Amino acid sequence: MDREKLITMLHDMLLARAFEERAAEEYGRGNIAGFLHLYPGEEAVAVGVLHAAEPSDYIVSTYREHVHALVRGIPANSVMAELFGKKEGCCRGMGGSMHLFDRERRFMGGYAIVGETYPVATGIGYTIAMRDLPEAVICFFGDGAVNQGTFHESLNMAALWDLPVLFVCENNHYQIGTEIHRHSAVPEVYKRACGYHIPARKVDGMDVLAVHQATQEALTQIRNGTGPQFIEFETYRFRGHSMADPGSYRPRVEVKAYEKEDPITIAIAESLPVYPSSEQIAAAGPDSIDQLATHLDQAGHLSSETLAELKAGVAETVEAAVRFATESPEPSLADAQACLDCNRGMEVLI
Amino acid sequence: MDREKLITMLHDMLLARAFEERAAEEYGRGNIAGFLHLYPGEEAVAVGVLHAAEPSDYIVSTYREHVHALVRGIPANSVMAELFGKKEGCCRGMGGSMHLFDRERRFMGGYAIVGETYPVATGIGYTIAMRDLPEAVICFFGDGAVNQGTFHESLNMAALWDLPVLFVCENNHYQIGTEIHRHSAVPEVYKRACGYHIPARKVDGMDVLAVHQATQEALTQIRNGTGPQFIEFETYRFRGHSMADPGSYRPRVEVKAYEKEDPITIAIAESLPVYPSSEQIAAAGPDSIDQLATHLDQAGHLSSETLAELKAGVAETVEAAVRFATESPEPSLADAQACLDCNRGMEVLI
Amino acid sequence: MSDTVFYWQALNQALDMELAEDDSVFVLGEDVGLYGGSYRVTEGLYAKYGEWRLRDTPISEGSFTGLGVGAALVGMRPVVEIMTINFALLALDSIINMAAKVPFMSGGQFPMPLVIRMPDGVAKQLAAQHSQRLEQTLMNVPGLRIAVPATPQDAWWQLRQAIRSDEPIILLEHALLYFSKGLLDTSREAPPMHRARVHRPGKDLTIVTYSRMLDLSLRAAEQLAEKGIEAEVIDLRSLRPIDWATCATSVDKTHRLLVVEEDSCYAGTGAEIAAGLTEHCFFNLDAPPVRIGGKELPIPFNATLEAACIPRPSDIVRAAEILCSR
Amino acid sequence: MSDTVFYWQALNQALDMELAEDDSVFVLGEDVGLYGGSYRVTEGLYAKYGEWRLRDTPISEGSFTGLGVGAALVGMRPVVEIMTINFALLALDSIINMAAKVPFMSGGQFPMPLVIRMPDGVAKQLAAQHSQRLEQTLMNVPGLRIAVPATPQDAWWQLRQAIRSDEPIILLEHALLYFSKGLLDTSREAPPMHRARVHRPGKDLTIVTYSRMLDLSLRAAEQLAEKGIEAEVIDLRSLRPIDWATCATSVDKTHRLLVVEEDSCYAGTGAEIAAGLTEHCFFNLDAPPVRIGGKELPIPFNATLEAACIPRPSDIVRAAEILCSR
Ligand SMILES: Cc1ncc(C[n+]2csc(CCOP(=O)(O)OP(=O)(O)O)c2C)c(N)n1
Ligand SMILES: Cc1ncc(C[n+]2csc(CCOP(=O)(O)OP(=O)(O)O)c2C)c(N)n1
Ligand SMILES: [Mg+2]
Ligand SMILES: [Mg+2]
Repeated sequence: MDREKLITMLHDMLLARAFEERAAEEYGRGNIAGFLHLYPGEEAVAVGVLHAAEPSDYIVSTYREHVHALVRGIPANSVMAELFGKKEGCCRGMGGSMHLFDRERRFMGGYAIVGETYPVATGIGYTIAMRDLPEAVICFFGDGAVNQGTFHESLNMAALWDLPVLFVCENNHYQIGTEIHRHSAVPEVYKRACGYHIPARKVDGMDVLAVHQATQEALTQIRNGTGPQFIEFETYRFRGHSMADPGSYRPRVEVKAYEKEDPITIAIAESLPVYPSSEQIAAAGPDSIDQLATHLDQAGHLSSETLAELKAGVAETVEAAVRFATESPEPSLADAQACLDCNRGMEVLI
Repeated sequence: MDREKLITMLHDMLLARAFEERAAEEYGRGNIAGFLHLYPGEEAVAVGVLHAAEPSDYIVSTYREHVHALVRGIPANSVMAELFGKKEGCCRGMGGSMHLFDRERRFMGGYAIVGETYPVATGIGYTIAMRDLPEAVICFFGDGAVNQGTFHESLNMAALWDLPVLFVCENNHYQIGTEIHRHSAVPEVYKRACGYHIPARKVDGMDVLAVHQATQEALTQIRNGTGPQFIEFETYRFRGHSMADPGSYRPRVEVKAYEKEDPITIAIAESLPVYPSSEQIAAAGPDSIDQLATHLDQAGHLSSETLAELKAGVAETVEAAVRFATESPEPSLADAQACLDCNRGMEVLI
Repeated sequence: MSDTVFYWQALNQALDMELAEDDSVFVLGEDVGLYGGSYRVTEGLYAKYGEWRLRDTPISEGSFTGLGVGAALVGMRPVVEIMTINFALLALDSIINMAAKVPFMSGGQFPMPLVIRMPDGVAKQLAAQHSQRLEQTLMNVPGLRIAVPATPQDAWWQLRQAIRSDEPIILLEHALLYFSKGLLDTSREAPPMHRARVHRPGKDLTIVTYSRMLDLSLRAAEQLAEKGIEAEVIDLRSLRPIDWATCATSVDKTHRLLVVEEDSCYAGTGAEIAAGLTEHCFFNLDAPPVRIGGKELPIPFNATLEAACIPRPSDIVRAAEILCSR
Repeated sequence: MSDTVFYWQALNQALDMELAEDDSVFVLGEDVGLYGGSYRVTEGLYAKYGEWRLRDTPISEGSFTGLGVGAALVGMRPVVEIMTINFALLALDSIINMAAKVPFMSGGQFPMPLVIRMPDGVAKQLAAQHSQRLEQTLMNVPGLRIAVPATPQDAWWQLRQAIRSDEPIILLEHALLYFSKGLLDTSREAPPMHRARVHRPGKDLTIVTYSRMLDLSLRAAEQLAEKGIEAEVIDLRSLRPIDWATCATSVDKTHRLLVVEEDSCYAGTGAEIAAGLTEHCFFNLDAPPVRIGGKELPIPFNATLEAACIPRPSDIVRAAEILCSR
């Protein structure tokens, strides 16, 4: 991978982290309300996956999608304004944090009912296959979402009709407060694709390069017309499930371990065929941003000045986004009505 | 297996066939209306499975459940009367063909919305496990039902909590007019249990002895407390999906092949690891009743007189059932109200 | 131009025309392809348009309806057939929380040219689980439109309008209407999809109804005419929105309202019709609006009880007579 | 005996008592166990009763609700918590086509001692997909009971009654009520579960409401009193059945009816209330019943718009003034 792309990926990870931490602050200040699900810890997945996608591909995401939106290119201004519920938000303040959409960038929405992303992605995939186009759909979901019936129904259809869908599981080990061993009979998520003959693998979701490469490989397969692919990325969220969640169900040692950088032990954990034990977790778990920065540094790609510049740059972007969101006007009831009526074209229908 | 049990099983298969054929006639006469899903061709499954169950086990079935009900011991009279919608039917004429229930025999109902049997069975299994009882639940469903989301959700829970549920797929290759290769990405149904680590196997559903043995083995495992089991029985329905279905989507040769007795070729087909090809189907396919009769005959268990007696006996049973159903009174609106109000115990609730 | 056809044939022709005219139209559902649809609505279309445009699905109502939502997002015009409305209970998240809300939540970026067709109502001894209506469930959802064609002509018009519209539209086709016959004139111009139709003029009371209950109401009106009571019979044709103007004009004239619905009255469709028209016409009403509907019971399997659980023409006649005597 | 507690605490105590008294009671749902429930309703119970009686489930609403049905069939008394009513869209087959119908379809062989609890309503900026109500959907189903406690006392009473009943009962707990406070007197005897309660007597108009709208209606009534209008405020407490007698007695006295609901009016709960009371009280009404409810929009995320989309006390005051001037 060329240096520029690597730096861009690092930039996006830094932006993601800065954006989310600031969103948390703004939530504390009362500028953002409602459910706010943040992404720190999982940046390598969004960045690695989305940088492997083409602009013509489609993205379907969940309620934890700010970073997917940002990395896909929706300006921080319009994402932050949406979080503030403002008129210049990407959904004019109607959708909010859990429902970011961007038609132009083929960002097909954040869906807040767990399990909705599967059929939406499958429907887009159906269209692509029917039209015989070279595009693909990327469908995000969590480890908890895997137990929803739509997972099963949609994966069966996607496989049955060879649809170009990449199913991406962000396995952060938790369904809110319920750890994966307590919600899934088969906690190795990727193995659950076996019921549909969908090629599946598990990849270290803390290593952005591994994420990127696995995604590229899967998308290449998909564009060859061989049907859906499935990747499980093992990752971790550093914060609670949402701003309302103190996360007290997680052992302190587990959280600490994931927060600490340790590329050797992650490599060990990575090579395990099954989900790591709590001891292994405790011994492992890097912050993926530090990991990429180290990689770039060691390869001679990144000077500490560049890193400082990047950090300053994203801080400014986020600051500007908050300013923009603050200054953006509120939408009116008439705006709301116009959004609902966006699909009223036909004169015959009143 | 002792002779008596074998003869009982043959009796039940003959009764099943005679009962269903007569139901079809009564439908033609207008004495039965609504959806009527018949079982000819699949008798070996119901008989083999249910004769392996204890009276204390629970049975959960679908809309194609007359034979399950009969074999479980609900008198032909009260099943036929229910098909006629009469007051002396097992559900007082409120349920009809698709909704047979019998509390005493732990026959927990026929459910007509595809996929409902899984959670019901799982809930009963949950109770048994919680109470640490030696009982098991037998959950019936078809090959088409496997694609419903509840399959996935319920099997996950059953496996996660080691519930004593035997999942029994009656794979007759069709979801109404849609052949299994056109509805399932993995047409070997038993393989779909892999997503839950549930032990699963495929068994010849035309061979009642094989069905019986497999069920016994699975129930023994379950009673050892090792959690759910899954068996796919490959079988075939000789008639259309329901009385409204001419079944014209099936190749004539396929139907013919299944109707013809040929125990050697079935043995060949049986040993194949995957679903047989149409040629193999065309060459195979015995009628399971003839097969059992032949077995009994060859083993010296069954004289042709006994067989004739059995046939005469079931004919009489069915004739009597129709008489009973015909003469049974109609339920009244007050009866209907009483059924709805069966659960109104508490004075505080009006 | 004008022909007597079955209701299912009218739907079949409408689908055929739209499939031919616009290659973004496709149909999906259980047995809509090779089998030709359980009520023959898609007969012959699989052979003509192939499996991608007439897609047989697994039994996965939640997801294949959601698949329709996804396809509509990228500009397709999916026509989802849910085999019967009873199975739509499994697809309500896709309908209510996706199809109806995405255009709004996306800030107006994504229209939703999705049609969902399904038979509803009480047919013949299908028992409680297969005798669902759910009309009022869908009515309460902002963002949806609901059409309830009662005749082959309306079926043809409204299905075509629905497919051409960019809104999510539910078409409720009563299971017992598929094999009813009526005139189909393909040259006539369609009225607006939601316009109610006065099927029979009258001056003594207004009967507001829809779907299969139209036929029963018309039969009751004839019997009433013999008794000297002239009922005006209105077919709503659409449950969301309701054409209040047409209904209110009639009630203001007749001063009496009888609502006939098949479902149980309590919190049913008729509740909105009665409450809405009371708001519009209160001071012109001579008596409280009356609702005739199904009994407050799950539908029994037994034929006699089943019939007793939904309105019969005689029930309508009796209610109208009492209403007119007040 | 009498204590000021949060609504969630009242529910928590009720569950605790029932779990202690009857070992066939168990609770299941997402994060009801170790986590203690998203609204703290099950706090502390997991430690006390263990994982089989406080069962954390996967995200599988359709099936874990159906699991409750299966368990109830064999005599257990499951209390299913659906994290919010929005997810109940995935469980409606289990609720409507199983829980409500099995006792009937089985010819009365199988009672259904099942409780399904869930928060509903519009909370604070949860956006369209998380601001569902669905009350009218459930109201239309024969075989179900629906309780809508508005106070800690009612929450305590009605949850205990529901658990002890052999009928399938839905408890709708408004998301914004969990952290509201009120008196809980555990020694008082419970009224029948469906009995409506006159919270404030009045003579000029009757306000019929329920759940969180009770509080707003009472505030509006105080403002109206300052203007010389005495509103009688009735909390329905139960949506199926509705206690018509209590409501009709009031309307017959005041001659005016204002219905306040949170959901959009069209085909909502208020439609039945208005239509039903018009049937009961038509000749005593001086003006058409008025419904105040949510706007005909999915709920917008923006806080100001969200507030504008559901009734505020000022909306109630204004509507009452107009109604009383007619
Ligand atoms: C159908 C449904 N049930 C429950 C919820 C509440 N809920 C929101 S997120 C969540 C956990 C999802 O876990 P996972 O899929 O692992 O994603 P993560 O939040 O960990 O990224 C739950 C239970 C929901 N939104 N939708
Ligand atoms: C949820 C749902 N969808 C559709 C139907 C209509 N339907 C009834 S039986 C059936 C086919 C079921 O096939 P399978 O599970 O293989 O069972 P079989 O009838 O072959 O025994 C269908 C689609 C239904 N009853 N429920
Ligand atoms: Mg997770
Ligand atoms: Mg089958």
